[in-house]
Amino acid sequence: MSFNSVSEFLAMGGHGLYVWLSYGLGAGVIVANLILPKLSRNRLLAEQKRRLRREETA
Amino acid sequence: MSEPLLKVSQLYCERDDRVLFSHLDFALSAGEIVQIEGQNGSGKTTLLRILCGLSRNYEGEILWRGEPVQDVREQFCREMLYFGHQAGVKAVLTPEENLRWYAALQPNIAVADIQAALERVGLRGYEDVPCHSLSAGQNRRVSLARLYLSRAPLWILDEPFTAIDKQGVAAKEKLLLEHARRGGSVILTTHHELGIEGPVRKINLDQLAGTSA
Amino acid sequence: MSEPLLKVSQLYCERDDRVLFSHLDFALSAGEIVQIEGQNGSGKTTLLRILCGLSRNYEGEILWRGEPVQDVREQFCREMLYFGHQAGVKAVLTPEENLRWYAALQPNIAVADIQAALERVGLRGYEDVPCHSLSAGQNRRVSLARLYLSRAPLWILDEPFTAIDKQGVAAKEKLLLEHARRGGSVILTTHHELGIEGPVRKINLDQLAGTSA
Amino acid sequence: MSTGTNPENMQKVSALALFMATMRREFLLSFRRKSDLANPLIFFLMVATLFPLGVSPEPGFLAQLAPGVVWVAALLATLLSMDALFRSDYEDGSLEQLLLSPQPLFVAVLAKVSAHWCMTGLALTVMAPLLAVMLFLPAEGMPGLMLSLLLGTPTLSLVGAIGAALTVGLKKGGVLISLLVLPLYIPVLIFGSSAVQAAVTGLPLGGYLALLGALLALALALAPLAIAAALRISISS
Amino acid sequence: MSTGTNPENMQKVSALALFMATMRREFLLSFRRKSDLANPLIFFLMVATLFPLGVSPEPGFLAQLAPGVVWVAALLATLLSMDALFRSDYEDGSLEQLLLSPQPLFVAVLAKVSAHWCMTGLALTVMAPLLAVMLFLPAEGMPGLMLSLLLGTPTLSLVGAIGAALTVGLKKGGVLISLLVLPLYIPVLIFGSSAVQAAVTGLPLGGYLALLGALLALALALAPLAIAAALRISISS
Amino acid sequence: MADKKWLPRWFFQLASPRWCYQITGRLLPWFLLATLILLAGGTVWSLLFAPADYQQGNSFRIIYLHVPSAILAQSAYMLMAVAGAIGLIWKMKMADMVLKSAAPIGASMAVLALATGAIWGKPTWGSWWVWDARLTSMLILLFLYLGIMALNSAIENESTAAQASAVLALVGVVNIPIIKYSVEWWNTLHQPATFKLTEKPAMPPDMWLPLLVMVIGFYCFFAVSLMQRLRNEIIWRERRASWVRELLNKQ
Ligand code: HEM
Ligand SMILES: Nc1ncnc2c1ncn2[C@@H]1O[C@H](COP(=O)(O)OP(=O)(O)OP(=O)(O)O)[C@@H](O)[C@H]1O
Ligand SMILES: Nc1ncnc2c1ncn2[C@@H]1O[C@H](COP(=O)(O)OP(=O)(O)OP(=O)(O)O)[C@@H](O)[C@H]1O
Ligand SMILES: [Mg+2]
Ligand SMILES: [Mg+2]
Repeated sequence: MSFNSVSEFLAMGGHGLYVWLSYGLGAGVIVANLILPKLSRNRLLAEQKRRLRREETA
Repeated sequence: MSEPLLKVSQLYCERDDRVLFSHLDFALSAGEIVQIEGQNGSGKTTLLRILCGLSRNYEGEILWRGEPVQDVREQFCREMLYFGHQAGVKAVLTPEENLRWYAALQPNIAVADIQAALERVGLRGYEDVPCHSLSAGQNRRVSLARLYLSRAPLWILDEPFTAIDKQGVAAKEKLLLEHARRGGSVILTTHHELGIEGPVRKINLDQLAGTSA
Repeated sequence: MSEPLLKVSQLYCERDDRVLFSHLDFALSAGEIVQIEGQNGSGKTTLLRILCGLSRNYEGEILWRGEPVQDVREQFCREMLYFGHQAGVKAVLTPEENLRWYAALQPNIAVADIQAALERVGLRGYEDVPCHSLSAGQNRRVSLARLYLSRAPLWILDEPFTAIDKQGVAAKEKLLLEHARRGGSVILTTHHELGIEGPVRKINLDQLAGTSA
Repeated sequence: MSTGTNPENMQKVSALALFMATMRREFLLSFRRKSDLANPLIFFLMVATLFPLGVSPEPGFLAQLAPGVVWVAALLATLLSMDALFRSDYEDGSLEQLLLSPQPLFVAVLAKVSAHWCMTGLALTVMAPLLAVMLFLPAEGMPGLMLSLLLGTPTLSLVGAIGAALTVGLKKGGVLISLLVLPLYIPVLIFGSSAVQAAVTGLPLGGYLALLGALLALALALAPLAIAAALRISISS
Repeated sequence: MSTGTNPENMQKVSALALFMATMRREFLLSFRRKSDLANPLIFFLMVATLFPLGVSPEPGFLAQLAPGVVWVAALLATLLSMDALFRSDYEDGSLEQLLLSPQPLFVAVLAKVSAHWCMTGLALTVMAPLLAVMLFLPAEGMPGLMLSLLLGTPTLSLVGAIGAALTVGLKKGGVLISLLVLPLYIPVLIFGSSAVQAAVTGLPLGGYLALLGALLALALALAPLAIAAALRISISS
Repeated sequence: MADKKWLPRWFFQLASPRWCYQITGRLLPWFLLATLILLAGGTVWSLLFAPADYQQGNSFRIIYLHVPSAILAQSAYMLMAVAGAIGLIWKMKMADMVLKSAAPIGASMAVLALATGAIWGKPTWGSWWVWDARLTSMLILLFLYLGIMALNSAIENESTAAQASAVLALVGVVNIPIIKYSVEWWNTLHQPATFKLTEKPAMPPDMWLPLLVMVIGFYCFFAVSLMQRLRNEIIWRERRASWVRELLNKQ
């Protein structure tokens, strides 16, 4: 463990802003890349199911 | 001439989830004229673009003199003339300059015939006028002059008579008939009632549209 | 209705030193259909563009309801519909969006009628398809839908039937006739034999071409 | 047919409707192909990257260049996108319909130019800080940069549209338009980059901004009429 | 019909004829409207005038800028003219006819690009000394400038044509093409401006010129094929 | 088909979207699990346990994001080029889909590399951006990505779009070494190496081990995201096929 306290951990030796900004960005990019395909999959499936139903009735 | 020039089997094409045609089969022999019929949007242009090799958006097989057309591409291009919705005429060039370039594209066209061809489409006196100063119909005529130059056996014509006046249409119909008599063959679309008496066969796309399933 | 809607006197136009027409006189009353005839390049499009005010390359006088047309420009534009060689259809917009903008241009068109107009030109089901995915004829139909929306008494139509299939042409001819019956009037060019029985008058430009001297 | 009760008023209403409809159409046209929207911005960014590559990557030197380069880049990005403003309308015949409308032409024209500005000038202004950082513009210059772009780019769009209207009937107007328009852009460029330089050195920049504002007012008053007249001339040939 | 005596040879002759005919047509098209011919040059000139106006009129400073600015201007002038290369052929249907010709497509493509280069790159090279004087480039830099432009601009035309071919089917390709092509232009820009800088400072510039030549050889070998493939793809949709 | 004998069987199975859909469906959960474990573990390790750099202090921890994203941005482009070549030569639909799906992930990695680099630059170099060779070539790589994505979205027809992007990706990949080389030379010529990136220092293992974990984690993440997008693309393109219909009906 390189840190002795939570506040020290958050401060990152004065570089807290930079480190946390980077990790925040990294987390954002990764989560977005995992969530967005999932969302578009749901949308796609719903759309296609609707289309199938429409074609069955037509 | 037992083998047909062009043979299409099980051609299928869809666009935007709508089947334009499926199970389309036909053969075209020398001396035949085939008119593709159908309502607006039934897929006539799409079919012609597939046949001449501009579009690859299809399934099925197209044979040229018995061989798959993609294998004999160059040979096919040499023996085919395509006339599309757009005339392929450069507005700042004169009719003659336009045709000269076209002659360079098709090696078996003789440059010496250009004058005669322009005269036959009624553009005598306009050889030196840039095409942007010609009317809509005259522009189409520049491109139609290619029919008088061509020695290709197969003509694929997409609404060749658009914007052409009555005398012009009659002359072109006669030309098609002559071409067929000489052993050439023609595939064309037109919304106009053909005045040709002879070997015209019709293919109607409206009946070939599959269900969209 | 003693006064003609449109009165043209001593119209003269030349292009590139060639006289297209001279001493052209005619009057158009309510309920009349006038077909401008002529060979390719005889000056039909040029005449229509002069009449609707797009071109000022002429000599002579054009009166709208008895007044020089340039003095009553706005009034004239309000009561006139022009359909040119190009359809005025944006390729990335859907038919409906195209017509909506057109409705904004012409204040006396009701947006509510657009759906019905599209249905009448046979584009039902294509309201949401961008126009670049429509065929040549379907694109023309989008623009023709304006005829069903318009309340203008004067229609100026330059080859409105280009690329339209047979049923479509028949429907449009009926529409022209109806428009004339309601007291509207039409000036049109077409190389196609009009199937309208009624008040069609023909003006042939080939006879009006002056000597090129 | 529908002359209404108060024709004067009716007309204003329908002109407003035309303005809104035209704006809406232009935005639709751009949003349909999302890439169109991003492209002027990316171009802006790339012109700015060419300079360090072509000239020198040294921060001190670049900082001196920055105000001028950002402004030249904005100017070129606007200029490049200008040619398309009326051309597609001309080619598909919509422009004829616009000219034959009974509505005042300058309203539709103003709407088209406004939409164009929102999608280039405004967007460029929002992007400018990124560029400024890449070119090491001192932080003090930032407000001057943003303000001058905000006031200057609408003038660029308006003036550019005159050139676009004059060349619309010609094929390959793309380069001719720059020829016509660039000389008119020069005052904007000079005041704009001077404003940024003044901001960097801590001088007052109110004067330059006032000048840019005056140019904008003048352009707003005159350009729509000039554009409308130019369009009529180009078409009636 | 005319299979001739030696088909192999015949083919070569007719391909050469196509090359010449296409060159001739392109020149005709440009000369018909004389303004087209002058436009890239005037644009080139104007970008170079914007700099003294936007950045600083000081000779010493400008001399430092000059190599980079001349190269950036040449690059942008080429880029601007690129979009028109295939577009008008696409719109009037000539491109379809070209694709349906039995002749090898890359020959016609090479002819078009060569004609384009003669009317932009070559012309820019000839104009460059004027620009160099306007930007106070030291006289020692001149041969480097001319040679590097002569070797570099053909590569720009060839690579730009790939972008033009990829975007030809799209409306408003104008800005997209810069996005596609600019990153690929960067090596040419770097070597080109470095060559000029080397010439100014009296360093040997053979290395840079060799590199530019190598890039040109690579582009000449690969680009025509890529352009031909891209054209077929763009049309076949 | 005779000329394709030398290719292994799985290569042709790859060509079948259905087979791909099924196999990715089976692989996806495992890769997701690996991603979560590796990234979570790696993050904790790198933030809490890895030692601070004696020069840069704790800002050094940014390396654990910066380097994996930079590596991934480059690998993704290579993958796209390979897929583009396969798609153009063998007309394989799956390759087209891989190309299209990889582009946004690669672009976002390039953005992340640039952003973390810029953030890191501020404390170390005192400036957000420096025209250094590595940085510049990463920026150009981002432009290449954006170009491919813009081209892909500008062409409506799917197969045209795929082929056009493939050509562009290949042209780009020919240029990448040239760009890298030219940019490196340019920089060393103009600017003395004031801000040279620290060439791989002899890091102690407790510094580079977490980095290794993160890199592997990023690759797994890339695989997961790619497979997700790929599956969407497969369903969209095969929406008319009967197996997709059954699949939709089952759910
Ligand atoms: C926007 C700014 C930056 C960008 C675009 C950038 C880009 C890159 C790239 C492309 C790599 C190569 C990854 C690989 O393939 O191994 C890399 C590695 C690296 N970067 Fe950065 N970088 C930036 C800023 C920084 C800063 C500010 C530092 C620290 C002072 C830094 C330190 C490193 C280190 C230590 C490596 C690993 C070296 C190696 O593995 O070869 N970078 N960076
Ligand atoms: N922009 C122009 N500049 C100069 N002359 C022109 C121009 N446009 C047309 N012309 C000439 O004017 C004449 C009439 O052209 P117009 O387009 O009016 O003919 P049209 O009757 O509509 O023919 P079509 O039936 O082919 O449409 C033509 O002979 C043409 O040469
Ligand atoms: N680029 C395209 N993308 C998607 N769909 C298209 C495209 N072009 C045409 N279509 C669709 O394909 C169908 C057939 O179009 P096509 O142009 O072949 O019709 P056509 O029979 O030639 O009609 P017309 O008589 O109007 O010329 C149309 O319904 C149209 O909606
Ligand atoms: Mg058609
Ligand atoms: Mg006409």
